Amino acid sequence: MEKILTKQSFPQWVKKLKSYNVYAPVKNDKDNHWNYETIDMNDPNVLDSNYLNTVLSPKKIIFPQREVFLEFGSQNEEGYDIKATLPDEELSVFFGVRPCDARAVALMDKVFSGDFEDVYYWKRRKSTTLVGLACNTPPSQNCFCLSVEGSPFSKEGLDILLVDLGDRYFVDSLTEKGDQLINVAKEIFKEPGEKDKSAVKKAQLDSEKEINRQIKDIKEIPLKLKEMFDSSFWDEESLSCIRCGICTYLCPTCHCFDISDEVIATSPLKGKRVRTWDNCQFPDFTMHSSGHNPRPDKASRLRQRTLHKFQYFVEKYNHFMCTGCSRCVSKCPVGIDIIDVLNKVNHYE
Amino acid sequence: MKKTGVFICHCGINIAGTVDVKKVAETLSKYPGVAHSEEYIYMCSDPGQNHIIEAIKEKNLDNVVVSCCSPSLHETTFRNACKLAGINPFLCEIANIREQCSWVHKDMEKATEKAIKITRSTVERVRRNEPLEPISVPVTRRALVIGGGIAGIQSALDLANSGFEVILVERSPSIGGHMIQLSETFPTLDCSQCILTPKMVEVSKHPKIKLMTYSEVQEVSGYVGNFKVKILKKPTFVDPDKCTLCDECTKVCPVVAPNEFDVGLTGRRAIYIPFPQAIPASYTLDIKNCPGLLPIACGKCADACEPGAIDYDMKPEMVEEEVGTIITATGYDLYDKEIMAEYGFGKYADVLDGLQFERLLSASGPTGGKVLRPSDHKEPKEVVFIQCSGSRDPELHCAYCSKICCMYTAKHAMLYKHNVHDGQAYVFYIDIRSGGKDYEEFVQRAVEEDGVLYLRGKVSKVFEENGKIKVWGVDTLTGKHVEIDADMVVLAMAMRPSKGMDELAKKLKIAMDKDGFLSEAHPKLRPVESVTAGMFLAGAAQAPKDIPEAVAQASGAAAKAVTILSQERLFHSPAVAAVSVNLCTGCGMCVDVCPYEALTLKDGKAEVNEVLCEGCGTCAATCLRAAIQTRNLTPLQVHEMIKASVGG
Amino acid sequence: MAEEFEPKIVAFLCKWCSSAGSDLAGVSRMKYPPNVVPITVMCSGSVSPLYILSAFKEGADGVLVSGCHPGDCHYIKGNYYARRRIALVKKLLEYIGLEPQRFQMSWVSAAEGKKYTQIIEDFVNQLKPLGSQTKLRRNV
Amino acid sequence: MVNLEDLKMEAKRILDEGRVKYIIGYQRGTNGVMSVPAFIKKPEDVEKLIWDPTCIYNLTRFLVDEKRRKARQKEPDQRPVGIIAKGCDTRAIVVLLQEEFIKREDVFVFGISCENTGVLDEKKIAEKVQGKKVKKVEFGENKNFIITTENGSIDVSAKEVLAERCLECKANYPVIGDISFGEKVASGLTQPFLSLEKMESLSGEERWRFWEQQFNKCIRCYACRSVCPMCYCEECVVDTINFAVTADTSAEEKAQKIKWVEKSPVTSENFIYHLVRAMHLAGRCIDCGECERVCPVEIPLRFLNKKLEKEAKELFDYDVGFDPEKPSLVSCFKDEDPEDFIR
Repeated sequence: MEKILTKQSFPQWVKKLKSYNVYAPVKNDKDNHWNYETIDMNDPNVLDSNYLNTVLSPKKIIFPQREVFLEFGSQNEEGYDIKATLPDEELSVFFGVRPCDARAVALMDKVFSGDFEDVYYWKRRKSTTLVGLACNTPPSQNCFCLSVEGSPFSKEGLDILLVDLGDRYFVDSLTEKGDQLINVAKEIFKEPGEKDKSAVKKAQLDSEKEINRQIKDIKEIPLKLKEMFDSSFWDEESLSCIRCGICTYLCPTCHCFDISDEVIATSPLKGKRVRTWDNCQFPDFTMHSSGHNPRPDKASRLRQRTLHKFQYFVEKYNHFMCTGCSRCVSKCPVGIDIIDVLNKVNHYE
Repeated sequence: MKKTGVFICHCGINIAGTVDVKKVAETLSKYPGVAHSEEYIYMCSDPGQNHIIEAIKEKNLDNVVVSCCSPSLHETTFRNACKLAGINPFLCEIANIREQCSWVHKDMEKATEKAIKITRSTVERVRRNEPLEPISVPVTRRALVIGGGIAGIQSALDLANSGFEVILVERSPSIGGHMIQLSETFPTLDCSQCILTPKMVEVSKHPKIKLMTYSEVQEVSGYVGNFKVKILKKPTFVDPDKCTLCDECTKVCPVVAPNEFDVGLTGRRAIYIPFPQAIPASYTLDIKNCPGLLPIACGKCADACEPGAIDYDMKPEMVEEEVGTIITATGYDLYDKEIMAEYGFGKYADVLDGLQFERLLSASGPTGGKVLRPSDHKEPKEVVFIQCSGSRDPELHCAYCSKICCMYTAKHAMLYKHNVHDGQAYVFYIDIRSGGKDYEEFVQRAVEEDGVLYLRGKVSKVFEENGKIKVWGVDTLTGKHVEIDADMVVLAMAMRPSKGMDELAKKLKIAMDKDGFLSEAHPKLRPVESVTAGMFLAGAAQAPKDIPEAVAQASGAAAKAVTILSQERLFHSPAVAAVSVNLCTGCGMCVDVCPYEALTLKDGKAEVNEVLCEGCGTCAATCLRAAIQTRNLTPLQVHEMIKASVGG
Repeated sequence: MAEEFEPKIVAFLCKWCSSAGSDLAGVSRMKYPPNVVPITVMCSGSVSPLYILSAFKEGADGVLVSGCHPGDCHYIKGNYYARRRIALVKKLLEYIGLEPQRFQMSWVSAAEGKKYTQIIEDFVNQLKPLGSQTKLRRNV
Repeated sequence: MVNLEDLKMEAKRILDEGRVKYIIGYQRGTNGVMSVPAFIKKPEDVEKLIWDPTCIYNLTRFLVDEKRRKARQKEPDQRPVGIIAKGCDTRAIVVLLQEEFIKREDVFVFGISCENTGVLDEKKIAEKVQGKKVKKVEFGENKNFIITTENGSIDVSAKEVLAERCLECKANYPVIGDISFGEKVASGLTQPFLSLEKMESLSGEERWRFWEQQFNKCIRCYACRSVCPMCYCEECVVDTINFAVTADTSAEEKAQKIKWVEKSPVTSENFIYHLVRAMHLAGRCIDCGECERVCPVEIPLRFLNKKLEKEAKELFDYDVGFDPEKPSLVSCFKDEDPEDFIR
């Protein structure tokens, strides 16, 4: 359903959401960074539409960096006492999710469903409602969503898309979850008029004009990459890579993880099995206990990251594993720029 | 998982009195990996040890923890027991629950809890111990003695007489050191040369002693039991075998140089024999003073030499020797003249140092034993002896006491009186230190029988005035200012380590104390050993000493050396550092910190010399890469011990 | 009434001086609180900062490093390196806000049983008011 | 003032003469105004080289890569690597020499003097231009920067936008260099540790709250470690398995691997990681500030590492990165080292 909500009444809506944990981008003045944090319901301007990309996407809550799978301990000499720990089903709602980050969640959904449903992921995911905020102006100078099937007004993965129309929001509910959220405070929503709809269209066109970074002929890329597996291209491109984990940890679509047992005490045995993010840029990601490492150098790791996002994932899911949020581009300590890399790939002979 | 056996000792009530040993045993029996846990009244007793041995055999345990008294007491006992039971002794560790637990606590419950933690953490350690074998090295059963003074001679003889080959290195042309210069020795006044020369001859004749005079140690490498030494043999230009001691060469030599043996009171030729009884009995041509080796330049001595013993083409030669131990006995020199200018030393001919005076008193000396003034060969009627010239003077000179001066000054004064019956001897002193057998009596004799006048106080000024040497001082006992018109002044100069010893010490890697004497490993318990294994100290090189002390220490050092030389192989604790080459980046920080130079960099990687390593582990803590660890006390072991000590 | 807080202390004692010193305390039947579990290492120079950090992480309320007096090190100079390293660790831990009392270093010779006893007593008394150390304690 | 053309000319000459394998320098990036590392192999490519206030990186980090690469090669090219290094960067090279990680003949240093300014702080610039897109930043004639945005240039005093570390610079002129560019000017630095004062004035509890909040942010991307030229250990305390493992590594050796730090990004684990790193940098950190710059969650790591740099200076009178011959801070001692903290 489509609605209109004035900015004044927006806080009332939020106030009504008592049964939810409400997250929104909050600016930390100390390091002037935006982060998703639970917000103060009484703050009138909870949602600042000009906010820049958050350091981490909602991934940090839907797919937390640390997830306890189970707790174990020795019960007696013979047996062990093992207790699964599922995340509690608290309802949560994210306001102001950027369309790129929402699309990223949609991509993760694909990964965590399929043949095997990741119960830990879905417990959180199902209880999460994503309220997007269309980008009237790109939140980063390196945004390139248009190149990867996205748009500043994309709805994919969202339950509601808000469009900032100055004094009011155009509210587009896309799912049941979205409708539920609106129904919590029906009365404050109005029906949209034609001028609202056209205003939305205009805003979208204006915004898309402002996105000035792009990957050319992206359709060609997957095949091109396939041919380039053994190319020395990767050695060249990775020269400046310092094998840190910023690009992947900040990426809203990267979802690799490691599972380890954290032993707290040996006698009596006590510990937890946890899932933590892992990272294909770390040398120990593929390290075998034999000492063999199939991806021994930076080149093979940069290649892995690029191919995973722009070849393997496409082959499997028919999507790029990238939504153009540009965090990796802006935050890379040495300015490795996936846009530039892929444009080079296109011209690589 | 490895099977650990835990054995808790009651030690009568010493432990059981405060620690509930049953509870400890019981708790530990439930501890992961513990296959056997028992307590017993006296574990160290034979039945106790048998418990351990049987348990090991029955339950075939892999390793053992004994919770009892301090490891310093029974570690060996229990490790041997384990050995008997057929497991490597290094797989047995002691948990100290007596000295560090039962004896220092009252509250039984808490003491028990602590005993459990201590035992637990020892279990965590022992189960990660690796079986080790003592490191064994073959011993080169020869010794090197550096310095041919009385100390060096004594050590060399003792070692040789114990049946070991000895290389005795002396840098001057003859052995004998300072002792050979002395006239008579306190307190018995027997003639120094008479008692020393037989020993010198014995050295020269001894089949096991290789004497290398006019030689200097250039380089030392290796480690205890296996040192490699490079010795430079300086050319004497005289072949001792050919030389007949006819002395024709000196007659024709045109050059006169100060005679070291007479401390410069007389001269010698450029070609010379240090003194008649010199060993080896041969001449030396000292090129510093020789006009030139080319016959054109001079060549008189060669012409004069009937047997043609003189060979100008003799070249310095580098000799390499392998030895198992090294004794350093480089002796002393007297404090530099120049520095003692305040007492007119070096300024006035009749101000002498102790050694010069010894030469005046010596029958073999320049005056044939008569005390005569160097300046005018007159008999001095008033002689002032000044003790502590340079000693016990932290502000200007040496802080330490040179120890022997009180005695030899008394001797000097006494002998002077015997020489010049109508003369008067004055002695300025701070204190008289005459500890030693018959020493005090000797000093008293000087005062009472020979009327030596002792003045307690320091000399303020020494200057020449109409043919006399005026000595101003204060007698602090009377508080009076004293003025003496002396004919001769004798300074009891401070003893210093012999010149060049610092370089030698560096070559040997022996530490020196603040005064430049060699440091012993422990001031009380290891007085003749250096900190470097296999290196020993003898004589005044370590600190001022008189002859009996030097001889005693020399024999002590020899005996210590024998403890090494008498072995076929040396055994060394295997709990040493080990390098994980893959982790090492070759930064060399471990090399910097190792106190034993056991670590070196080889092709950019650290390498441990297991014989030199004492296993202190400082390298391991310094290494940023965790590339070094000490065997059986690895970071992993400590980490697990920490967990077991605080956890729970 | 609630039981008084009993701090847990890990003491890294060098084998030759401090461990011997604590043995002497035992031999002389001196008494001190049982809060300290000694871990004997060869030399204070072998105590890596990691040992100290992980002791705190594993739940120690206080950590003591004790070695031979300067000049007395059985390994000649290990304790001098320890002195430097530990000084830095101490400064760092205080800087990040760990109570200074929680980490201490001492020189205890084989003859100083009394001193060891005193050090442990004082240490325990200083730690009691601080309560348990939670700042660096493992919270996984 | 450093003349870029001279730099290019010399770089070209050295490459022409084949005296270096390649030159590590700075070039324009594609993702914004900041420079990015350049690896110049062909003489003609020297045209890519730039020198302006955006040349923030400590390129010394790439000498570590080079050493590893060389170790892997069968017949490695033995020629040195050229590197463009500011004063601070050369201090890092000195430490690597001191630790014998590289040999002097392995590196050809193009030293660059920062003269009276230094390099910029991205955030400070961003604040200056109020979100406008920065196109260019250049050195001005007198201790000023010229910032060009889409709407024209502004001229700011360097002091206002300098990287924090530059305000406490200890070497504005290269400590070592085979060729050096720019004037040698007195640094006039009076309070090298000024920035620490505020932190040190806080109470212990306040400091704890500060660091707890900071380290709780850590996502363990290890960018701080990865960017650090001193963090060249084969294996880091936080790594989960032995890198040093080879075919002949025994199971026992593998079992020796200690889990000092869990992977979970929680307070205790994050603290151990950062504290161990700080300890390992004591007497080695030359305050290039890279760890702080790259941190995506903005943990002020300089405050941590600088503290020990200060202690090293005050307790042991130890200056980092000036003398390749002297032993490292913790592998030496003085008899008179302070021990007032020891009982």
